[in-house]
Amino acid sequence: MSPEDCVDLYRTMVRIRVFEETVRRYHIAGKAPGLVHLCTGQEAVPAGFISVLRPDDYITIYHRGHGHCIAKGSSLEALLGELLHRRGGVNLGRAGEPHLCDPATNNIGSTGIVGGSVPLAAGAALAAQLRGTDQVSVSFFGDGVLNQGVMFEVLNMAAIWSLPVVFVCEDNRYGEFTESATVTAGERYQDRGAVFGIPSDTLDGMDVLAVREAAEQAVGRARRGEGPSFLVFETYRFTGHHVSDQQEYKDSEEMRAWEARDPIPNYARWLADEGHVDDVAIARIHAEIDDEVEAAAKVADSMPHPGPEDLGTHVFA
Amino acid sequence: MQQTERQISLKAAVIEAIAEEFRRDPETFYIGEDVGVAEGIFKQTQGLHAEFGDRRVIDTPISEAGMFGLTVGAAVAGMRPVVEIMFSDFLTLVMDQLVNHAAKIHYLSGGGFRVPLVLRTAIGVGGVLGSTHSQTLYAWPAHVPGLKLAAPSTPADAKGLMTAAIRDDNPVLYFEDRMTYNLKGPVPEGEHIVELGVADIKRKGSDVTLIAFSRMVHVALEAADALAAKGISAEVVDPRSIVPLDTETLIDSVARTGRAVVIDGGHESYGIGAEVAATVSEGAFDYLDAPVMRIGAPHNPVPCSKPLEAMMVPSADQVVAKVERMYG
Amino acid sequence: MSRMTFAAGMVDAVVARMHDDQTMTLIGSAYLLGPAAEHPALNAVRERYADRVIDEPPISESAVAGLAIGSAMSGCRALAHFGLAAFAVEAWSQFIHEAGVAHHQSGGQITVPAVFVMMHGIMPIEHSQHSRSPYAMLANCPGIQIVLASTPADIKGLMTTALRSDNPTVVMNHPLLMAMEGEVPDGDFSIPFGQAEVRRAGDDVTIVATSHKVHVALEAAETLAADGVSAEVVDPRTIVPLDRAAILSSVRKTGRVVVVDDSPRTCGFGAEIGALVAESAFDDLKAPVVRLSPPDIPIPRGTVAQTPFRTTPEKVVGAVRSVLR
Amino acid sequence: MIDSAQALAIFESMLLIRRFEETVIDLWATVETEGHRHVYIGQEAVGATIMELLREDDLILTTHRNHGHVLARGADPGRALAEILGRADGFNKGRGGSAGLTVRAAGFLATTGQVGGGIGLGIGAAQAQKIRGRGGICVTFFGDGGLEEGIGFEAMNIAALYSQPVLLVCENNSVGVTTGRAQNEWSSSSMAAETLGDIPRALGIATEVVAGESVTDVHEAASRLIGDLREGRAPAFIEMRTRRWPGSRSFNPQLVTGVTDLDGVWDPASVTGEHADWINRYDPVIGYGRDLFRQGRISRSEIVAMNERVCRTVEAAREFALASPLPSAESGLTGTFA
Repeated sequence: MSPEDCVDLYRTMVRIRVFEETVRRYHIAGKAPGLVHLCTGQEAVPAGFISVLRPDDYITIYHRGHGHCIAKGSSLEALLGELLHRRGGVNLGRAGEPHLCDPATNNIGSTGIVGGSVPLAAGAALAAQLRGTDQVSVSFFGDGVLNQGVMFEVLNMAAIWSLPVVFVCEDNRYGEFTESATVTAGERYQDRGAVFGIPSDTLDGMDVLAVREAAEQAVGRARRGEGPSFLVFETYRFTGHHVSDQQEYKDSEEMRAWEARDPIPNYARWLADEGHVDDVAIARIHAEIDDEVEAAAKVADSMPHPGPEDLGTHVFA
Repeated sequence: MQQTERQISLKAAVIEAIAEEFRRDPETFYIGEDVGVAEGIFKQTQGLHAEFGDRRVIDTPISEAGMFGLTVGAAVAGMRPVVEIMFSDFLTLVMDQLVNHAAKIHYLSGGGFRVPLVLRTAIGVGGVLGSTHSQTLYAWPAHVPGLKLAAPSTPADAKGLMTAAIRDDNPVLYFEDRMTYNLKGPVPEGEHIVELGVADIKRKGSDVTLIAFSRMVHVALEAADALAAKGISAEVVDPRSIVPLDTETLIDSVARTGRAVVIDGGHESYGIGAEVAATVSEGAFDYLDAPVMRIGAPHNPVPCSKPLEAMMVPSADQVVAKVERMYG
Repeated sequence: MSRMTFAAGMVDAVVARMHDDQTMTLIGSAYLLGPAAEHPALNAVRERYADRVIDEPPISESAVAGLAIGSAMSGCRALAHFGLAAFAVEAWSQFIHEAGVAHHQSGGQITVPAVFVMMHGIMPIEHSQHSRSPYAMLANCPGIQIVLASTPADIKGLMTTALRSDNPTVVMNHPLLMAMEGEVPDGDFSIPFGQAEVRRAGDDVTIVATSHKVHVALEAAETLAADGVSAEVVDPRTIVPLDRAAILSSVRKTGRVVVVDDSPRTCGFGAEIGALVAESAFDDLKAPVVRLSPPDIPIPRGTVAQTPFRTTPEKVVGAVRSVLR
Repeated sequence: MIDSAQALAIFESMLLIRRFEETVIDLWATVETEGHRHVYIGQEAVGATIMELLREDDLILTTHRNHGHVLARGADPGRALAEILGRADGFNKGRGGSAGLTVRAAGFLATTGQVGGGIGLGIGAAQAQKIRGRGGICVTFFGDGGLEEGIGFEAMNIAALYSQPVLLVCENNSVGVTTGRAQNEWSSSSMAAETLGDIPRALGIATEVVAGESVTDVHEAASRLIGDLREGRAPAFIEMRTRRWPGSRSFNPQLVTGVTDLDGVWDPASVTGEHADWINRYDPVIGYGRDLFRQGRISRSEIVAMNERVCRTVEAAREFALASPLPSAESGLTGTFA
């Protein structure tokens, strides 16, 4: 990776974090109603993984998916507009967070159904395989999906047909308010992919370079026609399941330990150690991104709400 | 020039439509359980694997939810799959992907993504296949905005509707009553399209309108014959597609005749028959000489028993009796 | 009588049955009240019968349904709460192919005393994948009783009946009902299935309404009364079995019908009532039956965008005026 | 070693299943009847042995291939056959048929035509057994396709989490079948897992793979795992691998191996013809008969007498079933609700 690329990775993570803080602000102000799920703390996975993808590669995401949209290149205005339910939103302000998708970036999107988007990613991979393109499809999902039957069915099919798909489980230890370990049998989550002969691994999801390296291998395998991979990234959400969640079910010791692994300052230290940035550069990056997101927010907040004429369009193509 | 009309079976007509579209459009593929080398449990994919091969006629594990969801993903990526769910009973297994994903992706993406797929499935009672392989579950998806539904009654309609369904940019559910598979009739050669949402008057009449779907069209035609013998002229209307429903043709016919019976192979309660009866009762209110009647399957599971399952299929006798009651 | 919320009325019935029926399993108890409320008696049940309570099962809806149905088939009653009806669709096969057919197909040998609870309707601000009222789909398949309660007393009485029934029962509750308060009979209290309740008597028009829409209809009736229109509000309370006689007898009196509920229009609850009335009360009908239901469009997210999907008293008044014309 | 009384009971049960299934095939060829049926030929050792190890209060879930399970559990063959033929005196009043044959009194809760559906119900039955707390268990039988449905996976996860006393018996009768390519086989069914047992093992479930033709092997593994279940070490999974019987045809089995000739037990040389290899190596009835005969636990005359007894039972069942009327058309309209 060139120094510029290394710094870009940092920018992406910071952009995601600042964006999430902005969303939180608007939510608290009542402008982004509904349940809002932030990925603060988990930025390394979308930033690191998607940095190795091409624009024509497909992704599917889940309810904690703002970061993936940003990393895949969605317009911040349109993204925020959607979360503010505006007509200028990336989905005309009707999808809101649970259905965020972006056809312009081949982001098939999020779903309100646990595990619902996983087969869609495999389907896009099948399309790539049938067409003979070397596109890759990546499905991002949370640990709660591990217990959905459809996940299991799709892993089997991806293995049988050697589909160019990467399954990325973002294990943030909690499915909503329930500790995942209490509802997920077996010793290691990765075994659920390994039983089908799918190369499977568990990695540090707080280390953006480790994520990127694993992504390069898995995406490379898929692009070369060598079939699917199943990766579990251990990560942690610093926020609640949604913004209003008080997180009483979490242990404060545990929270402190994970906060010490915050991917952003740790990566900043690494960049400094490598000589790619100094304190001034870091400060400048933060200031630029603050301005960028603030400008996007102004545009988004000025967009009109959809009206009755927007209700019945696009039921059918 | 003398033209002999070619007669082929409904099953052959559906396969012909698929094969013709597959030749025309390389972005199409067929996916389902036992549809490849085995050519389907009813031989309803005969010849497709031989012509189009493993890559375009794909056998899946017995994993309906995953397999269907995967097909939705391929459609979102722009392909035009035909996905087979062996029996409409198994729609229960794909409900999430169908209702929460396939039906909504176009709308919720703000029109950016389309889901051009055909879900082909078998309905109907017969052959003693029991309660979980005999249902006619088309009222379920009809309830979900974003899905289109077709149900052919004749070989020609079967070909035309399938062609239209494959070319449609929306998820279209295509229901075939497996007891009509061997029904023969004239079918145009080459491109033949029956637009979704256009009903067909299968028999002209003036005294009563019989609105029937799929195989029930033939029950209605049989009843119309019997009624003719009694001096009652019955018009038989086949909506051909359930969504969109050609309400104009239905209401127009009932406004002319003043009487209507809806015949539906699914369960009567909360079914398609209820929808049509309510629509017609509202739309032709001022013209009705008698209440709109419904005939559907009774409210019990389909028994795995030859004599008992016969009770689950509306008969021409029942239709005649209902019509006679209107005059009684 | 005690004053309590709808949610508490339901939990009252569940708690009583958990004490009385030592073989009953309660699955998904965490969803019974919603996140905000507390119910000491429910907490006591959770602690005392820890072996029979699964607070939060894995996100595996079809297997959770199987768990409840299999237990019920074995003679141990089970109640499973799925959270939202939108999630329960993943268990549809288990509902209709196992629970719904078992008694009939086994020739009466097997019963399925299982209750499936879920929320239906537009979740506050939530979107289409979380906001569904799919009860008419289940009603189209034989073998499953369906409860749509509208008051705290009714949910207690109907839940008690469901938990004594030998048949599988789906109970769908609307989120806006959960905090609604009302008088609830103390002690053992049950309401038989298939008995509609006339919530308000009237002569000019029959409004058939279910669940939360009963209250919307009552509000509309109030407005109409001020204008001299006397509306009768009929609440079926269970749609399978359906009290056809009560609906028809009201229609015979008024000659006009508006159906108000949350299921989508096409093949919905309104279609069944419309067809029933059109066929069996034909001679008494003075105007076409009007169905007031959300449009056949996926429900978008956001309060503003959802406006057209919410059935308000004003819309009911408008529909009544259209049948009076 | 299995004690002699139990061994003979298992053998007689296997022979009963075999003669019964031969009769089913014959009836389809000779009497007007409709619908499909799946027979248990080649898998008798599994059902007969496991049922012998169960208690009266144990519960069972099974599939379309259920005849052997029902008979081995002691259900009346006459009423079972009547049900298979759709007659009024069948266990389910003729409504269930071959694929839906369910006998509650014998512990069967459901015989489901939904692939994998029984695995979901089985964890519920196990939950009921836990509540009752009397050491009862649930046995869920399913085919090798059963694991392809997601519900099987969801249910195994729950069973593992809550240590539910369920024995998952996967009857893999596809050994030796090249799925999708062999004649008369469906082309779909496929799993990427190297052995099916890898899947439950990934969930921490105790797993065994057993040669399903061998009563001894089935008995050894099943009795150990059932003992574990009753003591709370649960759940458990067994893959019973059996070699596909050559007469197996989807929906329409054919007696290509002929009516089983017990001479093969004491006179292996009498087994000839196209399918001699299957009979000699994989036919569980002949195989176990040979074991018992060699061990001196049963004599030739005792086998002949047992066979006559079994044939009389099946003949009586056949007469009973054929004498039973078809149900009246209206009878199917009742009983949707209890």
